[in-house]
Amino acid sequence: MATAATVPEKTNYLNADYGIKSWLLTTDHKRIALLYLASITAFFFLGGFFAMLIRLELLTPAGDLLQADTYNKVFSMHGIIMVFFFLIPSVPAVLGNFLVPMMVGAKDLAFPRINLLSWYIYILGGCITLYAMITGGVDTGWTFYTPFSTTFSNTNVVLAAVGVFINGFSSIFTGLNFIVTIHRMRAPGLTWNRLPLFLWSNYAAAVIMVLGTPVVAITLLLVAFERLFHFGIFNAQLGGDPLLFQHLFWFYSHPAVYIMILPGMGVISEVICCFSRKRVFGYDFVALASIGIAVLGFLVWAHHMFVAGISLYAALVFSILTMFVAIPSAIKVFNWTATMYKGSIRLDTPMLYAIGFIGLFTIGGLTGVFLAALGIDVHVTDTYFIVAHFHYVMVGGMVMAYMCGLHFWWPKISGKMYPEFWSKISALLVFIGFNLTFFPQFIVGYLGMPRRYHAYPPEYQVLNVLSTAGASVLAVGYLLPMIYFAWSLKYGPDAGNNPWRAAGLEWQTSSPPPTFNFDETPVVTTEAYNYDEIDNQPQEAEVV
Amino acid sequence: MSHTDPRSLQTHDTGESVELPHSHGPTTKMFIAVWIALLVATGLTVLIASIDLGALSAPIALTIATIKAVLVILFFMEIKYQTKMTMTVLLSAFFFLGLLLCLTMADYISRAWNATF
Amino acid sequence: MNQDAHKQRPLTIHDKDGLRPNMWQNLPLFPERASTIAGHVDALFLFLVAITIFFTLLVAALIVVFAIRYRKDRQPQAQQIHGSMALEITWTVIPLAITMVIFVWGAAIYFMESRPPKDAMEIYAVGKQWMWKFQHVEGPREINTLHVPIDRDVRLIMTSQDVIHDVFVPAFRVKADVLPGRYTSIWFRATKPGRYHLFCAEYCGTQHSGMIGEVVVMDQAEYAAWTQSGADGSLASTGEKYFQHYGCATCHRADMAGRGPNLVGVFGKPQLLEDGRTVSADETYVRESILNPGAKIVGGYKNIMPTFEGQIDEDGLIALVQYVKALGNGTANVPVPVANPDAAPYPVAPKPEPQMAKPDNNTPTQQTAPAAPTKKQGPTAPSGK
Amino acid sequence: MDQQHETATMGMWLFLVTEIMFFGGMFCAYLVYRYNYFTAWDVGSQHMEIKWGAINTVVLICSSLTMVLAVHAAKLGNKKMIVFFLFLTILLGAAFLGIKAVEYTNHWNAGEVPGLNWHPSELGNADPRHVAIFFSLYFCMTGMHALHMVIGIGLLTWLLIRAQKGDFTSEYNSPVEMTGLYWHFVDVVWIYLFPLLYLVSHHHHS
Repeated sequence: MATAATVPEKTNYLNADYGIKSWLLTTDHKRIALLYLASITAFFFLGGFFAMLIRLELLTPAGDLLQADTYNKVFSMHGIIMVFFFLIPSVPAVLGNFLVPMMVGAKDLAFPRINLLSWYIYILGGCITLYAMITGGVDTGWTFYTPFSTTFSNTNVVLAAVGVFINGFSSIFTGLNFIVTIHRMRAPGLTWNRLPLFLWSNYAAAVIMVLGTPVVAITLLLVAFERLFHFGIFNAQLGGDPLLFQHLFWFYSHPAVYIMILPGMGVISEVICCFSRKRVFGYDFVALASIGIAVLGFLVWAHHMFVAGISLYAALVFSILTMFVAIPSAIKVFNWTATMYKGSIRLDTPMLYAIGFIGLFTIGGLTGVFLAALGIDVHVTDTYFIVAHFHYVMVGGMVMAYMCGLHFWWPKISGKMYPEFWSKISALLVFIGFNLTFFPQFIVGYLGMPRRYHAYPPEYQVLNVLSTAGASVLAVGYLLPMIYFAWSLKYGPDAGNNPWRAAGLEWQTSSPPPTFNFDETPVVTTEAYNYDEIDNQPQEAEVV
Repeated sequence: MSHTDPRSLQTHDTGESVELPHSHGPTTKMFIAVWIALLVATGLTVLIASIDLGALSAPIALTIATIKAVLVILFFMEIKYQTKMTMTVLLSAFFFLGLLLCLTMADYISRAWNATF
Repeated sequence: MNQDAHKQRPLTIHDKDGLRPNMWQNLPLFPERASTIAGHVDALFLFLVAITIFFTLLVAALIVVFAIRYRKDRQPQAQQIHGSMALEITWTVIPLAITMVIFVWGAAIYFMESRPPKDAMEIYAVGKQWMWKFQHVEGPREINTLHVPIDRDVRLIMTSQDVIHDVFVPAFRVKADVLPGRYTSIWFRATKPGRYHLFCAEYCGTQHSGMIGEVVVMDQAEYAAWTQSGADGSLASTGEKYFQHYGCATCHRADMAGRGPNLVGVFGKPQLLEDGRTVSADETYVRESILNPGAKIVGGYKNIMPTFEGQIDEDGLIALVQYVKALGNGTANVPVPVANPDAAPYPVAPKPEPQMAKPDNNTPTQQTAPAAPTKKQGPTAPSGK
Repeated sequence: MDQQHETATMGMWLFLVTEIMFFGGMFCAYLVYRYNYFTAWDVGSQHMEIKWGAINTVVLICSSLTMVLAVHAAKLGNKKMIVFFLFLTILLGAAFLGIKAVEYTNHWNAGEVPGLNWHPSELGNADPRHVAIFFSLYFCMTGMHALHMVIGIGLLTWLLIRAQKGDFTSEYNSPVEMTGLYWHFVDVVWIYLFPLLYLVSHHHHS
């Protein structure tokens, strides 16, 4: 497909080998990233299908499309699939897997075989969860709260919990691989303070994966044991404390939010710098903010439990700690904004997504402060206000960042360009559709509509209809990239090695990269985002 | 460092690559000594358990357990002979485990205080 | 009017006229404010909304301005800036200061919400899949509807028979989880007569969204009349019957001669335990002492009381708790021991008795509850009638 | 050799970090309930047979010694000694599991298995439900530990086969060393489980 006939077609990771086996047994981090991309996309659209069912059901207040039980299963499966099988692995397992070794200038991750194993574990966990879904579903919500999950639910709780438990190891292995790779395999000259911010944020997320995931793993296992053997660990009827489950669950599941958002923040840092042609404003602060978020993230979990019956004093402690975690996020937002100041800004698709991210994340983050404020949390927790807030952070933040990253690195991944016009349309649709979907939920939440309601009082209907309308726009916005990415694989123009003239080691190799990434080990001599130097060089990169 | 394999290239300026102190590595004699110490500690803790020490019995048992764990980690797991990084990794685990225990207990201990104040 | 299941849900305060609800009929954008706490919550909420709008607009405006002003056409070459310590400190310290203000403000409201005034009237609530049972101290019981007087502090003492539920009254801005195995509470002071939504806000299974009801705020005189008519004896008197029935009076005698502590004047006072600890004799303590007598033994007594775990349901426990409470403030009859305590050395677990009369529908206001469950689990006390 | 080795070591230690947190969840539950239901914990631990616990502790400590000697032998490339010490370690590991099985059987016969066979005797002042939590946690914690032992024995067997084939030399012995780290970790977990489950307030008995 090489357009320049003078350049012989280079062997790259995509054409180095053919056949199913060459993919299923690969240890190449780039191929594993693509395996993840395919499976995660499948889960994303499955979770999205459930989301559409939820929105359709809520078009009318009466609860007439699905039965109550079915609806409960639908939102539970939506949550379980989106959280554990899409959001948590998305940026790390796809973009991180593809980019971390290249960004550090290595041939592969530290443990390539464990990397492949992590994908198989992900698939195994996914299959078990899908099996649980097909054979009756699960209706506990993604939070598996006891004693409902241990004693009262009549659905496949054990299977679903085991699926999530197994999937956890995939996350652990990815995190472990990233930490070791970033510590030990950096190219000569790539010191910590020259590290691209994408690596910093993935490193921070990896720390959370390694430290947090095992706790939720054992917690879900205890739930499964309790259900199977009628042990009394979390069941109040047997003298247990349901709040202990919540403590253990949120010890992981709150930091898990940062597993989702931190790598996304890394993507945004890369893209903002590239399309502003500038060094990042306040590198040290942005990098340390990632670590700060990761550590502080472990100190705030009980803000999910302010009305759950924890002590007054514990609530105070967790409230103030939660306030602190707002600070590093604020630092990031301000530094990104400042990076654009006096830049030379181009609004290509990745930049549109990045800007969208900053806006939506700002709203998502600030509404998080509402929930940290004890007096307000009492009113809005467990309502649609919460639903709106975390969708602003996860969909408005994380998914925007994921789309941003896909558009930014697609030329590197595939070697092809996607149609700019359609990608801009899709970015716009996602932004508009997202706000239309989730902004009304803030209002309906403050009005008092509880989450996980199959039927609701009629005066909430208008806002719910708006939300459903937005969701359909959002769906189109997410389907479009599927089409044009697939199209670009065959018909897209060759992207060249560095279409954005971006900094970073990953852009110094060919597109798609060769199997071992670099023909010779790169040596780093400057700090990250040296756009002044790049822009002052002759533009050889434009030649394909 | 004469490696040509870029995968094993280590940055020089990170200060993480510490020369292994091969000169005074662990010896069989030391392993036996640690083993004896562990057995003695086990005997001790069983012995102490039969004495009524009231509130002190749990802390003492846990202190002995910690001494045993440290012995195993330092000598059998050879963390004494590893890079500082390994120690940092291990200590971070205990730090975050401590956070889990302390912050969870903060809730349980202070529940009784709700009524007061 | 159509009597479909979903239409039976309580009407909102807006559709008293009984019209079929229309999607466009009312589009509230801000919830009714009907308690003393609501104003405080709304004030902080609006302050936070203002902050959110300010910072979102600030960031958005900066991005738009930069994107236009420094677009590639106008600014072909970026001007490199590494950072600014002054700016970093500014946008660290200012958000920190703002969040600390929010923390203190929010905590102050939370303290207000968590601490019921001392003389608040008490109503018991029991959640079960999927209904709310309310028990007024004066006697009336109701399902999915809660009548409360206006301008009085009301404290709900709540527990669950099965999973975690959550009482949520948006118009009052109060919410608390209702847990199995212990009591939690919320309090409010209604300021506006009317009918308000009562939601279960913690996901509790199939009919979670059907576990809703309404709070009816009445004039105080009206409320007093309501509690009198149709009531069959106070909760404490029901509790007294339980007390006699289960043979509690055998040991818990008022004359200090029983095997168990005298319960007169105990409630609300600190109790010195056998192991030296002191606990406050609150609802949770009384409940625990019935179900798990060995947990906290009062100093000077032996652990001889059998457990009543699995024998008394939450409604019965509430009645007993209220009776002990009434013994505490001297508003109940002191327990009368059986004639010959030695003849009944230990209270024995009673056999199930005929059903206690269900809360009937001849209370002054209309019941909006779904059909009450027909089968009552477990042994029950003799009918109060 | 050292670069690769250090990378593997770091990876293994990170994995052990996840293991610490994994068991940490159960230790957290233990702590909370011990605080809440002190009497039940007292009573529960008196139903443990300190004899078996102590013997198992000794067995595990011995297996740690043989493991470390196997690693040592691997570093020296002494095939015969590797095989010998690995074999000994497996044997000790199996002995541990055997004793654990005896204990489990005793608990079963005494009706001390919550949910499945629960009619314990001599609970004193304690609420039987709370003692049931103690036993639930006991079985979860020791069960998870035993599962780790089983996995460890599996790994050791695999090492044994490879050692027999002469796979390990003074240059290449990372698998032995990494499995050793894992084995010692499992030992450390037991070192804590023993006092927490068996020894707490055992003085009442003696």
